[in-house]
Amino acid sequence: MSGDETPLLAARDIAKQYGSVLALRSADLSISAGEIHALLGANGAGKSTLVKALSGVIRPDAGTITVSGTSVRPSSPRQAARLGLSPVFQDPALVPDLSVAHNLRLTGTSVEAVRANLASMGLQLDLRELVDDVPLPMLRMLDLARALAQDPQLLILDEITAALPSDLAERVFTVMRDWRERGRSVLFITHRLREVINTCDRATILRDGVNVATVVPQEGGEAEIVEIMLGPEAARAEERAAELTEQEAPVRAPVATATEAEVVLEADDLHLGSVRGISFALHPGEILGIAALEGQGQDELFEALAGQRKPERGEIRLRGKPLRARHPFDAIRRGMVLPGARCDVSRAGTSRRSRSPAGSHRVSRYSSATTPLEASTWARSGRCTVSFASWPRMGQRSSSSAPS
Amino acid sequence: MTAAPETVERESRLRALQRFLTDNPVVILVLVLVALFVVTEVVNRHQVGEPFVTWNQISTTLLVAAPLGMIAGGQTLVMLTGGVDLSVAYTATAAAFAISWQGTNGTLEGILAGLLVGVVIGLANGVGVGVFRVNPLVMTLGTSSVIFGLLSIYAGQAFEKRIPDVVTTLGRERFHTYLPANTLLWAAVAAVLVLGLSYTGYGRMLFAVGDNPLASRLAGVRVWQVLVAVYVLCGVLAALGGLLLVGFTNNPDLSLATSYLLPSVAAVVIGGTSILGGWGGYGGTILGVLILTVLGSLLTLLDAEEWERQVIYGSIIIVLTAIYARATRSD
Amino acid sequence: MTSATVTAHEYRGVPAWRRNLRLHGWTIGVWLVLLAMVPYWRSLSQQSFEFDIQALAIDALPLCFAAMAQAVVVISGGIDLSVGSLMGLMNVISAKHMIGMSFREAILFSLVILLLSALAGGFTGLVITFTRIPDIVVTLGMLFVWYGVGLWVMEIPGGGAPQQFYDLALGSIGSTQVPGAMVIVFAALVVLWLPIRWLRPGLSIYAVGSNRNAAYLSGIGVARTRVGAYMLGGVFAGLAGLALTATAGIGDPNSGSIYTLNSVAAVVLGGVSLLGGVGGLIGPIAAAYILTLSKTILLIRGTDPNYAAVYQGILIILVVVIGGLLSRKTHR
Amino acid sequence: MSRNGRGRGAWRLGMLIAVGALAVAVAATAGQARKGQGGYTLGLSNTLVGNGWREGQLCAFKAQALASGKVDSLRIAHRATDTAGQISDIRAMISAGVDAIIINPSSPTALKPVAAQARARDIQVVFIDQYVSAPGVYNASNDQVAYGRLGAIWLFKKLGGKGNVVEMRGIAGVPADTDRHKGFQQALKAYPNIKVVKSVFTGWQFAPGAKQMLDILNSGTQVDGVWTSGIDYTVVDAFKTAGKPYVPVVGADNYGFVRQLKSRFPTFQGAAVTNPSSIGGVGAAQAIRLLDGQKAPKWIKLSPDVWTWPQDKASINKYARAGAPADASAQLQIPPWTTYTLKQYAACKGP
Repeated sequence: MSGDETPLLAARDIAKQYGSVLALRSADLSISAGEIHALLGANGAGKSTLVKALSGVIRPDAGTITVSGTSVRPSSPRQAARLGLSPVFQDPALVPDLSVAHNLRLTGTSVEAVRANLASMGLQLDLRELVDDVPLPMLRMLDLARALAQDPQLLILDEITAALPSDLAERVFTVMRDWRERGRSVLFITHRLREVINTCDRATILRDGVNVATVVPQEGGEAEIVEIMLGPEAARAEERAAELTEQEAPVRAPVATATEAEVVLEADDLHLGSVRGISFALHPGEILGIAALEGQGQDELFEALAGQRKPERGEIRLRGKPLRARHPFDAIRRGMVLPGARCDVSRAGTSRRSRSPAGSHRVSRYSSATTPLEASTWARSGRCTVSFASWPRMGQRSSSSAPS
Repeated sequence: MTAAPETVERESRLRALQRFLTDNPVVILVLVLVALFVVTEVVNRHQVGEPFVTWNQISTTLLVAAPLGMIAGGQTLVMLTGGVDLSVAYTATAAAFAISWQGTNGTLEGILAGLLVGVVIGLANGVGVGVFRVNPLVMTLGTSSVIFGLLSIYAGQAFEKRIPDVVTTLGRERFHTYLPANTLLWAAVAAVLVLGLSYTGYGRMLFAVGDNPLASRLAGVRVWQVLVAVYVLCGVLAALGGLLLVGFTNNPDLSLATSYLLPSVAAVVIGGTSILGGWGGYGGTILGVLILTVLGSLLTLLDAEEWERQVIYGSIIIVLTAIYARATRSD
Repeated sequence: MTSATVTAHEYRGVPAWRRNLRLHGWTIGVWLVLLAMVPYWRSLSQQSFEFDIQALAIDALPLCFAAMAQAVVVISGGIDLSVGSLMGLMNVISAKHMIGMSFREAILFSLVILLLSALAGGFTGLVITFTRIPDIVVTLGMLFVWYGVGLWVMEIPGGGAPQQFYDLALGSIGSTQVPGAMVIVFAALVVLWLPIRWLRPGLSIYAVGSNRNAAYLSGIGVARTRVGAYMLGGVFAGLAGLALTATAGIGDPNSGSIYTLNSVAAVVLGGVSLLGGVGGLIGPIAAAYILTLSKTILLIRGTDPNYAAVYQGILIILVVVIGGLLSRKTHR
Repeated sequence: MSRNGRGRGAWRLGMLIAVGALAVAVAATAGQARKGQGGYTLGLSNTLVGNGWREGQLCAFKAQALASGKVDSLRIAHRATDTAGQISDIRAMISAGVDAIIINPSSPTALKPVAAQARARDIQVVFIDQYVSAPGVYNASNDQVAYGRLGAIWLFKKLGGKGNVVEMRGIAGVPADTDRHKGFQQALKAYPNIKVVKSVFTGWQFAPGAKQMLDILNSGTQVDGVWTSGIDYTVVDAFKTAGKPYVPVVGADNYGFVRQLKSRFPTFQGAAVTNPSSIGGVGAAQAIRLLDGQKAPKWIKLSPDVWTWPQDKASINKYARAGAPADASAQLQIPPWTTYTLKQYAACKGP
């Protein structure tokens, strides 16, 4: 694959610092023509920062980028596109208040090409639709179709499969393989190692802002990649944890059945938005996991549990008594706390700021600030004495990376 | 499996200074205020040969600044929640009229009537913004239009007025030659606001709501109640401003407080409170009020033409905010 | 077409009528309200139709342009509190210099005015994008600055323009009863707005107002677009200033002040979301006519026109409340 | 590219609506019966609200209309607006079919075309407060140049022709302010030893005016006399607040100031130059007379009086009522024109 010829894209020593946080220390990346290259790393390893540097969203503090041997400095997504680098970001780069067709015109993309690309993926979409009305998985595919229509040398896919049901994800892989067959390249960022091993030719692994290895995924296998990603100690800890759960699992199961009569939280045929008839029961001492792809109704479910939204149908029962919360306050008073993790409902767009990067930046800060402990302390005392311990002090500003 | 973010070990001196200013934005404002005093002093010595910065002048500055300080206090609270109250001027005027009308029935009646007007208008604003989610700009624009209409219709009709003596004393008397009565009230209100914002749950909730209403709501904050309360408080503070103003002029007129609307916003903005909500405080606003007041004195002494006054006024809002924003931007 | 397992995401989409209602419903509604007001107005009036329609067109002319100026900026996600004082400034500059001019010179000078106001608007936009201070603060500052410059240009109301220049706004088109003032508004809409509305520059304005981040990632020059929106807003403010010169006949440094807040009211009533990205210019035009007409109707009826302020305030609040409730319902 | 249908659709829709609006409007044009001769309808257009003077003008207008017994209804546009807005108000009054319009003009020139439109429909037009010269219209106004001159002359004489004077003007650009300043300058020419140490615009607002006076006093500038354009009683109070001895102050006939003249004599001495807001009543009376077919002077020009205590005890005692608002004009009657009672004036109710 790699050979000695000039790589299609080579990034050397890319560094980027946000305020006092060093997001990328020194990252190298080399992608040859005609390969599917994976970019791997734990959360915070710097994958997204590197992608943003390649696609011109941010300017790195240091480092060089060359495309087919020529040194380039992409300073905007638009310029990156001209260099043949087309990214598909985690958040679709589609403007919600415009129709799909207008979004295409905005980026100067050929409507026919996009329609053809969608059709080749077996998808149909009325292009007069407002982006706001189109469901998220469809928007991802549309974004992909648009990137393809620009006929890029390098297609950059940032966690595109995270929100896609498996059949759509399959189509994405087909597209990636087709693209490779045409002699073009794909840079693929994902958390799912299975996908990497099945699809990718090589993988570059980042850890703490430095690239630690470039591997051929088929040769190493998952365990090796995890070890490189996390560092040997963390990987071992992870392994131990996995073993522990496996050992304990059979012990715990009978406990749950034994106390079946005592149900703490019960959802009965909940209907709300895309939630259609969800039921479950939660017993004391139990941890219930809810697994779903992005945008499959878990947001609505959590909002209903937190008292943020009322279910259209069905009932939530807390210790047998129905929870008719009209406000999170009511839920908290009854001892149910949603620790603000899902407050960045970016598509809901309730306020201008929740749409802007600056807003989401701050949202994430607060998510960690409102711990369940604090909230429940507050709920118990029933008075407004909650201490937002890590609210920023007065006058302290967050760095805002919003384009002005 | 989170990798710990790397912190930078060494900071340049400039960055350290910036960090200091970020944590203490008030320092910049104090410097500006001192600079203004110095310039005015120099100008006055040059023009008249007399010092400007005297105890008497400082006392007068406080006396003149107090009504704006009150009105800007309410504005600060509202802006901390990410709103803006464009009805403060007419709220103050309406309160002044209420005081002078009910003042004929008695001192207490007069003052209570004035504060009640503030509460009612604030309640209307708060319900609109908090419950019906009307954009604060539009909501308060609407209420101020309503108040102004009603005042124009009814202000001309009532002829008998009496300003209670307590109000005029508060409005313009000074104790021990140098201590204006209204400044005492202002200081009390300022103490409550500054301490309340930093040390009470409600104060912190204000910041939370301004910063992220949705997250606050999920944390169990009843955002609408916070908003209603904040607009009511703003209404009451505006009414207090109206009280001081009518005490100062001894007569309510329809344009009593109109010249305080934009300065109240400007003072808060200059004081470093973000118009987007979530950070700032009343301490900065107090300095903003004083800066605007001293600037006004300077321009009067300089015999500035009206157009120069306007241009300088506008530029200072932009320049100060820009300096402030630059100094406190952490990257 | 591989239609094996696709059924789950064969997305049906929103019916076209609902989409159109959402996009154009408000605009149509505002125009219907305006239409409904006309018969009532005519039943009260003692004057001929030509006189009344002329009067309405002339009276609403400055506000129409002010509303358009505000609308462009609001759509781009900003707000311009300096619209009024900028139009006041353009009003005094034009009146000061046009008074001795021939008609031809006056028209040429109008182009200079539009250029100036575009530069002024662009300057505001540059300050906003360069300093990253919120729009409302910068335009609050510019409100004072433009007003001050206006006072410097002309301290005392005065000046004027050639009679034919007035006639542009005050007259009718040929022998028809179509008022020139109304034609000018729609001509400006057609010439200045519609050509860019559906092309990249216009779409960029919507995109930047709708979601600045998505717009940036789509490869739009966000700063450039915002400055452009303020420039276009400036052009409309310049037109509004010229409209003041033509309808009032003089330059007056204080004249613009009432238009800032009224332009915000017209924009809100005209269906432009203050969050940006939603609405157009046709709705605010209707709203400007409605606001003007409602004042006239009250006056003709003999009601204290200060009730107009009361009604206008309540109306704006109600419209926003109802609009908010409606959009919340249709949104999910 | 076939996807711009939405845009074209919207535009087509807009045109359709516009054309429809015109069509309906044309259809709705009903007959225009000129109204009968039962009684008169008077209109008042005023563009500055919020100060006691303009409110007094409105009350005098209403009271005179009521007192005349010949007026059926009023159309009052008493709102804050600009010249274009005033023209629009006047056009609305024309549409409303009024018989006469009394106008406090915001511009001496800009209202001429609309006045001509009214005259062409046989509507009487009376300009009050500020003089407008146009064919077929009538005027009733205070002589603002004389206002500035007379007050200044009193002040300069009082100072013995020598000293430092502060000039406190109104709103930059408003004709009345310009005229008064002109008068002030005329008086100044005759007194070369009078030095104007400060000239400020108060915006005709009492609180900012007082603040400016405080600043000037605190600056240590020697002030021997103050001429104000009607922002008077708060300026006098500013001396008290600043703890400085009073100097002669020229003000207007505002209740607050007139009461000070009386109650603070002799420590404080000043002069009130009359600028009666009852001019609104004069305008109404003049219009009614014209509608009755009688003759009326083309220009009722009121020369200001200068009131000082105790020389003009009679006038001052007549008007210096205790409960009246401090910023309202005290001279309520302008004989022979105004015929209302004080009670009618205070009620501020029209027919």
